[in-house]
Amino acid sequence: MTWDEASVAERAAAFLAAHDPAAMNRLEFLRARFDAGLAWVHFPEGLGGLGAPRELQAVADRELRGTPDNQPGRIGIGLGMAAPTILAFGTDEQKRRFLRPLWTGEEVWCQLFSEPGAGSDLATLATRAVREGDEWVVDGQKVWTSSAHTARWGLLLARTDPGVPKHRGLTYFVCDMRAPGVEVRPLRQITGEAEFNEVFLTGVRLPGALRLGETGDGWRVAQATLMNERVAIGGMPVRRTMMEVVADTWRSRPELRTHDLHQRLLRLWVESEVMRLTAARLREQLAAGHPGPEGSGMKLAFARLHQELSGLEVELLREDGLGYDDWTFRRPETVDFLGREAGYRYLRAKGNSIEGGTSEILRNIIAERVLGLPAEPRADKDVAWKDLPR
Amino acid sequence: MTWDEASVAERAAAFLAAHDPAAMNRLEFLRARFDAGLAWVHFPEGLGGLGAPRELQAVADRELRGTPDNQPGRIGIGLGMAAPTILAFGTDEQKRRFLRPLWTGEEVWCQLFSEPGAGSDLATLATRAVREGDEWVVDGQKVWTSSAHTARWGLLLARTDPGVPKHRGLTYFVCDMRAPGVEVRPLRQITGEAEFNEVFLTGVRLPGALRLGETGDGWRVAQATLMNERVAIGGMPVRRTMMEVVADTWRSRPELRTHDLHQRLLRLWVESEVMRLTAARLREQLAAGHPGPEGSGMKLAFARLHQELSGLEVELLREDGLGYDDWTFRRPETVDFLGREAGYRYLRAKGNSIEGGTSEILRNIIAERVLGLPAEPRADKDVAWKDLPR
Amino acid sequence: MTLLYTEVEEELRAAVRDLLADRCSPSAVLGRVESGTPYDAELWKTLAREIGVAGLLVPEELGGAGASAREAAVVLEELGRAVAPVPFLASAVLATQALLTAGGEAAGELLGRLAAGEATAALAVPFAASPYAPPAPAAALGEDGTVTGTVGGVIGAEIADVLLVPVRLTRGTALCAVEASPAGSAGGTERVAPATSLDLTRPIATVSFASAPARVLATAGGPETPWVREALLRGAGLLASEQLGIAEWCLATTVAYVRERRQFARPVGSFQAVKHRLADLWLEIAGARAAARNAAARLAEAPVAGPPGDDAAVAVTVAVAVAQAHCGAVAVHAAEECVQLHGGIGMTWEHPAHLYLKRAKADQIALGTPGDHREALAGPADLPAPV
Amino acid sequence: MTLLYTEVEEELRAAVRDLLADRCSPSAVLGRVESGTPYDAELWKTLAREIGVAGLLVPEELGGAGASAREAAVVLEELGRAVAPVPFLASAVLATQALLTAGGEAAGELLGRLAAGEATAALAVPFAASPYAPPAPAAALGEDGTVTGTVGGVIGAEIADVLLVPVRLTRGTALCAVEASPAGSAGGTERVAPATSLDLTRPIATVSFASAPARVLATAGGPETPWVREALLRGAGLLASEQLGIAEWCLATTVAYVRERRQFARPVGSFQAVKHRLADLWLEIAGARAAARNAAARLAEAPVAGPPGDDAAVAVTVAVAVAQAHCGAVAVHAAEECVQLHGGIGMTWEHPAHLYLKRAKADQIALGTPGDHREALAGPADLPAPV
Repeated sequence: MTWDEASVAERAAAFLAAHDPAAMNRLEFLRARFDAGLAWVHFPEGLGGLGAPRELQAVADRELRGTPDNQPGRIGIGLGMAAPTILAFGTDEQKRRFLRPLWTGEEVWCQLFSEPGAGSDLATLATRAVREGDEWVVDGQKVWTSSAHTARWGLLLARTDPGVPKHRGLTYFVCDMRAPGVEVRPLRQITGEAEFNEVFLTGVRLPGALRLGETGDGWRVAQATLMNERVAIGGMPVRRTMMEVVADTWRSRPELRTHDLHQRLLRLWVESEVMRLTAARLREQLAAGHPGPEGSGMKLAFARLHQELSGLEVELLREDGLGYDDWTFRRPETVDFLGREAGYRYLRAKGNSIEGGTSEILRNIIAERVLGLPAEPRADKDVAWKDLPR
Repeated sequence: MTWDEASVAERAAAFLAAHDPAAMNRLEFLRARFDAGLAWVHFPEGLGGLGAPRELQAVADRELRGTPDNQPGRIGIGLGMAAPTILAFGTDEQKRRFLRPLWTGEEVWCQLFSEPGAGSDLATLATRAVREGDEWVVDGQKVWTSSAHTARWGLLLARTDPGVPKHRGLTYFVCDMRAPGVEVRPLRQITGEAEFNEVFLTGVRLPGALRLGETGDGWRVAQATLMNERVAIGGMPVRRTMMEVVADTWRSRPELRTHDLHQRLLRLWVESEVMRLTAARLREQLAAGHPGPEGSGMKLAFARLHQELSGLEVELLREDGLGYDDWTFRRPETVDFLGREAGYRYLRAKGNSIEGGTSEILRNIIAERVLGLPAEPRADKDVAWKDLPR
Repeated sequence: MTLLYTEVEEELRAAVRDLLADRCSPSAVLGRVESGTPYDAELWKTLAREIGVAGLLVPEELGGAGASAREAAVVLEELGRAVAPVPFLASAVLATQALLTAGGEAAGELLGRLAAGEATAALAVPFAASPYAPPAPAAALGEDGTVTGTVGGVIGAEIADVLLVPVRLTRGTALCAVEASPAGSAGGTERVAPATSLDLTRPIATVSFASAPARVLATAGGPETPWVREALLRGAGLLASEQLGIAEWCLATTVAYVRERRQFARPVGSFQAVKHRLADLWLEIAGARAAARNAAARLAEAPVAGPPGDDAAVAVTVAVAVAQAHCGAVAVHAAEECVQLHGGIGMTWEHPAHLYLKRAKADQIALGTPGDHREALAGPADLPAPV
Repeated sequence: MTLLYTEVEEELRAAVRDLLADRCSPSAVLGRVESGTPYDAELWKTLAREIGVAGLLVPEELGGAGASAREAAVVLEELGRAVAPVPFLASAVLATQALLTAGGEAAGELLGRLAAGEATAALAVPFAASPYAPPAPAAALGEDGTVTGTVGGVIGAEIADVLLVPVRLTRGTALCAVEASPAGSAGGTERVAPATSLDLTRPIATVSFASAPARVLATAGGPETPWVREALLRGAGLLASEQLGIAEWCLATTVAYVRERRQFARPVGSFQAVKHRLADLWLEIAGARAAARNAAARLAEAPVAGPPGDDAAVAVTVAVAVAQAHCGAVAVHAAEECVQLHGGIGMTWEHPAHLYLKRAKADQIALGTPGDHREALAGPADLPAPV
């Protein structure tokens, strides 16, 4: 059938009539919602959706407002990256096995891509997966893995053929994070806390059924994951903007004001407003079915604005800016700029231009894919991975 | 003998006693000064100097203050670039022939290096010089040649062997600007005037005696010229700085002041002062015989500061900034920021980051030669010039 | 409200762009700049009458197109992209907005003439004036109903048939219309003296009146000149679209150049520092597009000025000020990068880059500097200055 | 006056650098930062007594080295380069300058103890205070000669044997010395409460006095505290050299990293955008070196404060303000580029980059922000603010 706003609303109303959240266990309610196709309406029937247009999800969410949710902040990697990748590349068996507990939050996912030696140049990664019968044996080290310590499954990119150029010798797996040989260590950051982990993989055996996509096709599968990552970062809901936080400090502390700071703050307010308008225009383009290239730039602008604003805030606070709220080693499940003080915002914002694609790589992408400027001469495209200089 | 301050002063006094400038023709006086070794005291005896340390030139200049000078602004290329190159690479015959009329200003020099297709990548230049008997026949086009229309001689870099990599097939000549086939056309700039020329060379025949340095050794000779060019640009005497000009505007027009402009002006004043101190420190290092790498950066800083200050000045002037003093096509002999209005300064300063090495090339030089960062992969080092992609 | 371009807007753009491609190439513009007639009257006639851009902001009942600031903005993008020497901003935006604010029969009749392309007008106010501090009238209305005074830095006056002059009254101010003498006629009571201008494609002039016969279009009781303020504010909002057009030309031209230009046996555009600078510029321009579209949309939503301080008026001021604070600087940055990344060729008179640099720099000063517009945001953004 | 380093200065630098290389590696500093003793008392003892840095600014007749701000600046460069957790700036610069300005016998005796490395002092004034607006004393001197009050944001207090406290009098102000209670002793009348600090290697503390016995070192008749102003101004001038040292470490460490780190089968440092950013940073640092040297040289030329407004005092203020306005921003920029160009590794706790980022950011606030120092130049540069 063809879904529209009315029919989705009707479906949601019928579901609610049959499932009273007040009378049900939270998880049972979520499973039922998934089975009713109201999890992500644009997914196929039987996999939590209705095969409806993506924008009708807002209708389902509106109708089900106030009912138990799946705590999206805690399972962002599953929702934002694992689900679309599994949907696009998974076998039917994989889709049936993974999508439901992913959406309900029963199973947390993490992403095992980056390595100490492979950051911006992800395709050069060295974690090996060697076939032994129907199993793959994985050895290597991954880093910057958020949620690894709570995750049931990991999206793993590993090298299965070192004898071909780097992009061609990769294969994509679902890694069982409970398998023997998986060791997760927290990675402490400059803020004092550890959002991320290092993951050591030593002789980890994965059954062949956990391969996602074809052997050697891992780079293409990973591209889908990464594209969804950047969409997810750009579209993250914010309670308040960094600009509002700093403006409030300015308003409440008249004794701290100087002309120097005032002029700089006005500039940043304009930048913040321009970024808001650029993002609004981008959303309009997306809604009209004409995704514009502005998306690649939003993360870049967002990182710079965050860094400048948080730097100004610390300076503006003077004596208070010399303090810090808490260096205690902690393992937060989500990042919240607003629940912490200025010093934390300043330090955490430094990561905005590194995580999920450095600002340098994003500028390359804009220059090459948007402006059509020629790529740099490359020495690593046609050389077998094992022969690359290191 | 070993020269010191006293003996140079004594020599100058003796010269003045024997040559009363009031009683002599200007040119005769200058020729006599050259012959007395008081032109550039660090040059060898017989070539306008005494073989004395370079810093003693200041003593000679002080003692001869008020006597006719050689109008250094008009013959800057001869003094700053041709003379040191001829001294270093010329034959005895060439030194005797060229240096005296160069210094007295009887013969003006120009520099024929840049071409429309060879700017930053000078070594890729295409002007050909082909040997015919004892002559060289030159064909090609040069650009950005100041003084070409008044010059007697040109410093010419031409390709004599297209079959070897680009740096190795060049030869350096003195070009007779009165030779048949030399055509000079003014090149008008965005300021309205034409400081520079295009020079078309068509079948120009140069005798073998005009080759400077060995055949094929042109790149090395040109490096000496260019090094002296940057020293000359950095060390140019200024009547007043751009900062002083803009500050005077600020002082005399209180009605134009805003906090935005004030904060920006204070920043530029600090930058200007920091640049002044950096240059002072550099001069101290040079005087102490430890030339520091700061020199490469001074031109970069100078260009940026000029551009920001002149841009601010036009904006500050508001209604007056919408005007321009004169678009008339003219052929100035020297550049004078201060004799013109704000709009001219703004436009002319745009050239500061292009002429004599672009800011991009200077940053490369600092990164590679000062910081020791690796060069980019190069495809043009070991390929014959004729086989390079164009 | 949408920040995208509508189909109608894209059609209008295509019509203007096609005409300009035919009749307003960079070399044609360059050929004209030092002539005695900096404005291209023929091109303007075609734009005004055939494409009908002169009456975009004029209501249908007065003979105009009844379009909005959104359409005018699209025209300005294209005119900026071509640094076209036509008085669209002067006549169809600034003068038209002043007349729309003045209202009344005489203004209405004049708007009809402008919309039909029968006449071109100029607002005799310095182009450098800020909407947040509109200048007091520099001319006075005599008891005999004639205007006397001198105004400098006016755009579009050389080609104007009608000069709109704000004047002092014994009490209050008025907006007057003075018909220009036929070109070449001697002894007129009004005089337009062209000034040597930084912007070669939109020069400024000094306009003098010596007992020039005038019609009074509107009066105001206080010292304010509401027609001027409104024209400057709305003009500033639309100028952002011209600045966007300038910046887009500069980026596109630079990208095309560095893709082709080779040094060190590589396209200059393959060097990472060049790529990163152009990527940053592209991002600034994406922001300029959003901000300029937003200003145009807000102006279109509130075609008539409300009382200052009401919500719509504040929304308009914020949108205009944000657009100008951003776009004014972006156009200059784009033009400066265009000159720099063209290397020596960008410094020559024969390459058109300098026309854009000069226009961008003049536009930065026009109708309030970026600093003025930022300052104007302190109130609405609730970011009070130090005391 | 020279902007270069003298031979004596280079020898002093070598001695300090060698010691720090031995005893103050980044990992050693990192190991200490969250401990209960953020300052390295043993290292400080060696520096103070064996190398003699504690008495550099103290005249020989008081038992010091009789050196000048130039030598102190060189020590600060090295301490900045190592983010060394020692109270040199707090005791040998700020407290020492306050005592030198106070003069008199008691201050002289104290200076002798400091110079000999027998005692360490701290000036109980917020580290964030600007020399152009020194804070009014937060403590008061009781009739019984004891001090009562609380001062926040003080550096070096945890390790200080003597606290120098500016106090209010019924009329005027005074500088008092309070001896700290032996570490671990209870019931003292003064209390040092460490605060959680952004800068892990030079934390701040809140110092409270409850009828603490004190010696009065000097008094002033008006509301000013000349010892504080002078200490802040001279401290700010010397802080520029610490900032230089921080920036130099960040640049050198980053250059070394990008030369080795490969991505896309090339050293990251061979990418042009990275090269250009580092070249720009290098140029900023060359300027920082000249400005910091100039401030040190001017301070050395005028070791005793002249009357405000005389030529030497103006020259000192300009040199200090220029150095701080420039170096404060350069150190932060260098540390931020260091983190960014290290990629993920620069964001980790185990890499020392963050120690420099935190020190640089705290230093930017300390002793006047860059904006404060620029503002202070408006007068001497004759660039008056808008009215």
